[in-house]
Amino acid sequence: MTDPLVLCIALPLVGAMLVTALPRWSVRLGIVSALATAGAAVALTAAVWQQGTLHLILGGWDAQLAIALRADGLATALVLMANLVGLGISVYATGYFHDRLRVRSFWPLWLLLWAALNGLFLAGDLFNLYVMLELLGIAAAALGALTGNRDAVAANLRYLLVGLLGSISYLLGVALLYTAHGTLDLGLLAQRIAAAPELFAVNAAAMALMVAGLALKAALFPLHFWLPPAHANAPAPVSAALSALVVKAAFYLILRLWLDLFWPITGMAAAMLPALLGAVAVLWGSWRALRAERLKLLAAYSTVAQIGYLFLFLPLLTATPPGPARDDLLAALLLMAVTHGFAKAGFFLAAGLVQTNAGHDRIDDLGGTAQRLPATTFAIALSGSALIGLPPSGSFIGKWLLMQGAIATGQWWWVIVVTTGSLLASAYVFRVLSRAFGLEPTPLKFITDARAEVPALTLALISVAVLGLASGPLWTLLGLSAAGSGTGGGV
Amino acid sequence: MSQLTLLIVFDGVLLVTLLALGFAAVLSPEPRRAVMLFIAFGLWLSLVWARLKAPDVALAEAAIGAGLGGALMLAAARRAARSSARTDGGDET
Amino acid sequence: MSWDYAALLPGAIVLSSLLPGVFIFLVREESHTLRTVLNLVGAIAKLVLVGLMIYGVWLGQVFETRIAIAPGLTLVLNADALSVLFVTLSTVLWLVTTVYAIGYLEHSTNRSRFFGFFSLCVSATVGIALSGNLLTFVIFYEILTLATYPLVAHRGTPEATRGAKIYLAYTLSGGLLLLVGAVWLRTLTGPVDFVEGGMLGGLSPDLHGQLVAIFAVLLAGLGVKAALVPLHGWLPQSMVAPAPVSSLLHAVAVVKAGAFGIVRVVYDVYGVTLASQLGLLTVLGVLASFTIVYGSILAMTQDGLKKRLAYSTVSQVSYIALGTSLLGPVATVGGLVHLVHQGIMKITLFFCAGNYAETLGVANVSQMDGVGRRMPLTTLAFTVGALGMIGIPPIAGFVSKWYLGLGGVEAGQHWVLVILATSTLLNAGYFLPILYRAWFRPLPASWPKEHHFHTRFETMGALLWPPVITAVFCLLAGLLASAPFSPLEWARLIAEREYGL
Amino acid sequence: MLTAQFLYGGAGLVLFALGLWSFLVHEPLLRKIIALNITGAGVFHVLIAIAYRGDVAPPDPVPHALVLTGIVVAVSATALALMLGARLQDAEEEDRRR
Amino acid sequence: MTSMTRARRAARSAERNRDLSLLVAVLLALLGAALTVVYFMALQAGAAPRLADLAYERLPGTGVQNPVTAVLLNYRAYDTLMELAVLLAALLGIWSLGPAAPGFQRSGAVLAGMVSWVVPLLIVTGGYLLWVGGYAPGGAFQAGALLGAAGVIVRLAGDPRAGLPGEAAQRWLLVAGVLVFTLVGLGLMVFGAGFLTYPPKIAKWLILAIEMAATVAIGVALAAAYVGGRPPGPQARPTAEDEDALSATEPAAENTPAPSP
Repeated sequence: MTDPLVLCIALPLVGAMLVTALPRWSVRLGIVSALATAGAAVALTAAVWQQGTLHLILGGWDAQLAIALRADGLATALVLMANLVGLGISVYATGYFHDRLRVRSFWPLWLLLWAALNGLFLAGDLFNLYVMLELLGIAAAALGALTGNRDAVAANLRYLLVGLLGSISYLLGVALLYTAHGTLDLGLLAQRIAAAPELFAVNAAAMALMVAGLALKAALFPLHFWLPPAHANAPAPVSAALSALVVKAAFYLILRLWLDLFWPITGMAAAMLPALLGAVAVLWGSWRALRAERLKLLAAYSTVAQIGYLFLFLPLLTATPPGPARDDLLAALLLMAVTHGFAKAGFFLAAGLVQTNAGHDRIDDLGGTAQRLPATTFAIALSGSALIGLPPSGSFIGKWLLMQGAIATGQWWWVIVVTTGSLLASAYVFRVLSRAFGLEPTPLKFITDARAEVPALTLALISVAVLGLASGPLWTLLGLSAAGSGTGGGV
Repeated sequence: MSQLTLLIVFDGVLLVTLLALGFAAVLSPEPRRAVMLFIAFGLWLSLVWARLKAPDVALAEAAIGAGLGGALMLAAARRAARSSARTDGGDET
Repeated sequence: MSWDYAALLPGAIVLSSLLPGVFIFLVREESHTLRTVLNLVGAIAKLVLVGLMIYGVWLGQVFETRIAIAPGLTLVLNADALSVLFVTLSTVLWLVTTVYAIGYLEHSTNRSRFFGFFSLCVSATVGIALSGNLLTFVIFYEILTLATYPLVAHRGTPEATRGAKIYLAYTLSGGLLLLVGAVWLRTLTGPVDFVEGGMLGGLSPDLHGQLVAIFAVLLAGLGVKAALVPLHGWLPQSMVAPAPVSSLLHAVAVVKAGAFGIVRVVYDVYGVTLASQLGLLTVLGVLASFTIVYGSILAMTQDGLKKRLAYSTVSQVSYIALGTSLLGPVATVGGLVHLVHQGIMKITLFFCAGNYAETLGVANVSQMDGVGRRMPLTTLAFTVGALGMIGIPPIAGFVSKWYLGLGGVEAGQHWVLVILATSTLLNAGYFLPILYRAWFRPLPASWPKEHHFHTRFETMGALLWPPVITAVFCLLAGLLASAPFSPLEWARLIAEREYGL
Repeated sequence: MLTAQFLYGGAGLVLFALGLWSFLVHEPLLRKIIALNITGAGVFHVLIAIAYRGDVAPPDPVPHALVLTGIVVAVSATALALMLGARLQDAEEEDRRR
Repeated sequence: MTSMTRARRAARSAERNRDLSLLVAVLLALLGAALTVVYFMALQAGAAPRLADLAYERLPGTGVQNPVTAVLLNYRAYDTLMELAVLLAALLGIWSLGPAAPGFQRSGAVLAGMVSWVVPLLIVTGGYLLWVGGYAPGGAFQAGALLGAAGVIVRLAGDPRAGLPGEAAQRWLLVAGVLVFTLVGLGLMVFGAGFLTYPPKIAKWLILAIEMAATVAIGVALAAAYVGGRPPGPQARPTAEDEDALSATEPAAENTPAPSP
């Protein structure tokens, strides 16, 4: 009997141990582990698709005493995204790192990070989530500093400290909840919180501590200050993982707590604050991306903005009564998160190729890449259009449903934020692309590099074509009624 | 009654000392001193935890938190001191 | 989802250029023949498929491809009379333009990229034509923007980059407005399917205020591509693109997509009756009339031939909007038929302009003295197109203007005649001097930059025949206006259906 | 028992706030790390306090285990942060030498 | 003069900092007060026994008698597994930053003399703590910490490697904890018991095996963390200069002719 739920976490962990112990074999063992892990994620998705939410209590003890793993549609979709992106990053990394020492440092940390990601998405226990967060944060900071240059080390040191602060704040929230409710299991805790409205103050304080800590890790404006330097200075595959997956994991946790745990106590006012900060993040992040001098810095600021969009959904979810319309919003939120995962990973991988081949990533000096690096430029264009939210990308549908929800609930001001953000995003994406058609020879020779370009292109293509044209399965995976708020919509 | 009072005094002394050590560690600008105070804080903390019937944790805190963490910090403090001495020398020449 | 022939055909029409396009991206730069074969196979396959569809629609068959991209969001491609009109126009002109482009770009670089995006562009255009609901329309509308951007920027010069940027800034903003309007409308009504006669008629009058606002947003979005003044600024700037691209922008794809969108929104979303009740038609009519006059006046001031043609487009495309804004089937016929007529006339003119530039290096009106004697066939084609634009019978343009005028009278809007007359005078004012120079002024001593092709004609065959063919179309569309399957007859069919006659 | 829990837990909260304050206002890396450790110790202290169930009843072992885990996590993070700091110092010195 | 302005500027910024830190202090004091009130409410919520009673009730089936060990290695073994991974990740991060700095000068005779008896004592105590962890205070962490402490002392006494074996062996020792833990868990899953679900009969021995591996891994990891860098070995580059030159050119230097600066 093997359980994909466990394998998703155990396989990368074993892989990490093997590449640590056998550094000579790290690339081969690493790729095998990546394939095996992604396979487990696919198997998990298949299982959830067929059986619905999976639940596993480890150790065979009572639910409250032991740690539970849980895979519902939301978690599974993110696991699948993270593992496909992870596989792409792994393939890319085999061609990216050439220095032996760096190869040996990368693989074990990367597999540990991967294990932490899967563990975080699948965890059903508050303290276990804390451990996963720490593993994630430590592995991410170590990977980010891998280039060893001053900026990277400084940025990732700051990232590590900030992440630790966030975790501690989260842990205090957990301690308060355990004090008041006597359990750490997410499911049980949700019941007890719902059953104890008189403990509003305690629950609200715990929520504030936890969400604030996680918002720090999710880089919600104005707590985003650490992100751009950390993501921009990491090696490209690591930047991709950090921006596409790690930040997303923190957001996932906020969403999980918000929807599953604290739903009874979150009112409109509570939802409005993160949404307003998200709106500022959209505008500010996009603006800074537009002003960025380097391609990777641009991508990093774009992450700040894209995370902002996700927070806009909170007041809409609050204002929409359960039903097809709310299901649509939830699915759209997930779709935007997943699309951004693929698109940003593709973007960073392509940016890494530009940087490697051109010798720099200063946007103003990147004329002519469309001629010399056509596939890479195409990957940037594709993932860029997914970042803007142009059709047929997944984020187009996401934004469509977001705006629909905003108008339907009378919160039309988010429409202005979304449209302004999209315009700014087009500006920063096409600022890069308009250089690309220039006549300058950058880089000096024509380059195709399949092992590195295929992952970037594939990830970008998934964000555009697959998610945009066939996002229906997400609804099924989430176990939601196929909505179609009206006539003649559905199939 | 008097036993209870004694206990409360005992607890009070434990806690006040703990907090004082914490404040001192945080407020000390000199690295080596701060680390020493932090180690003292950690050891005292393990004492408090022993009082709270958590001997396992107390042992771990003494050995890992105060002991090894302190050792690591001391090494860092030493490094910082060395480096600042070097840069000061560099500035003067 | 039934996968029979009728459900596959519209999708297949879109794919018939999309798939070759994808392969063209992968073709090596030197493989000229392979690329040409792919291009032509796609273009001809599309033509055959469209022929099949016209035949089917004539027999009363219903063609509809539906793909659910998300629950409640469905991509619908279907063939009604209006979409057939536009799809046929773009398919025929695409074939001609492809031939022309192959000749035009004979020795330039990055052709695989060019033709790849070229194919994407026409795929998006037929997607727009076949869209069965507003969502589908928005999706293809945005894809069209993206696919044309690399074409405008193709040359990579600073001017090209700048022009492309301006183009993008306008069209993406327009696309965003369209998106907002579409989403807003959807929250009121559910999926916005295109229905002949409109689908908003049953809505409660309380919502009419919102409907007016939505119309304004949609019109602003569509007006950018349709180059309604004051949203036309991108059109002259994007003239830096290679000539086949200009043809595509002006006659086949972009501008047409905007005008077609306005037609769709007025007739098949709002319904012409509701639109008239809400006073939307008046707004549209005023805007269109202003654009017609303003564009013509600006065209007169341009010395650059392509710029002059560009402003002429600004003016002429608004005829379509003008026809749409007049309540009554005759005006509708005039507007719709102009969709086709303007396309074939303007593409002729752009092809000719491209020929002058490629063969003689002539780019300005002031350099055109005597080109008629040096390049008689090209100039003949140009003359047909220009006279058609002015509205001289029996060329296509006359038919459009005749029906627009009649429609104005029918709707009791006699001021339309004034607009038409003014515009005709202005058209004559900026086209006749060109013709005069071309035919009657003496040849200059030398041409600015003359190319000699190894051919017995005045220029390369692939450049010469496309404008000649389209000029013949212009004549035929006028002469055979009342034959079955002519653009006019088809427009009449659409008008009858829209007005439920 | 409740009094002891409250008293000790309250001390933990004071430590939490104290560490947080120091983390926010003090610039040197070592001080920030000490601050973080004290913040963490404050949270651990709360957990140990609620595990305490008076002199008679045995304490709740679950928070104890959580704290044990937390201590190891904290020392791991401390070690990595200190080494990153050392690397940064080296890099800065190198820059200055150039 | 410049030094004077610098001093003045420093003074002004110090003043501003003092104001700021005072403000932060006031805010955090408020936060602390609020948290204390909330904490008081949480204590009175009546969740009182929490998991304690249940944990003791199930203790006989765990294979150990020390309740904390039961939580760590049985009820919540998964947490402990991941925690070992955290420790490993931190160490790998440290290693990725470059080779260890050379050790300190050889210490005086006093320390050297101390090493000869303190280190064995620490190791023996560690073994003892590991063994008693099953039924009394102690266990893998405490034992591992003592091993680590032994390493620290050895390093202080002048051995740059802190008494650890060569890199290859060190790597195996480091991963031993997580590897044994995971493989035991997976093995149990394959044999039908479920991941990390010990059959009560052999629970004691499985836990002991895991604890032994974990002790070694923790001890080695802590000592290696104190060493502070990749152990010098045959594969590693010898000097710090090489490493820096390398990091400065990555990734630009890879397979492309670097353009002129």
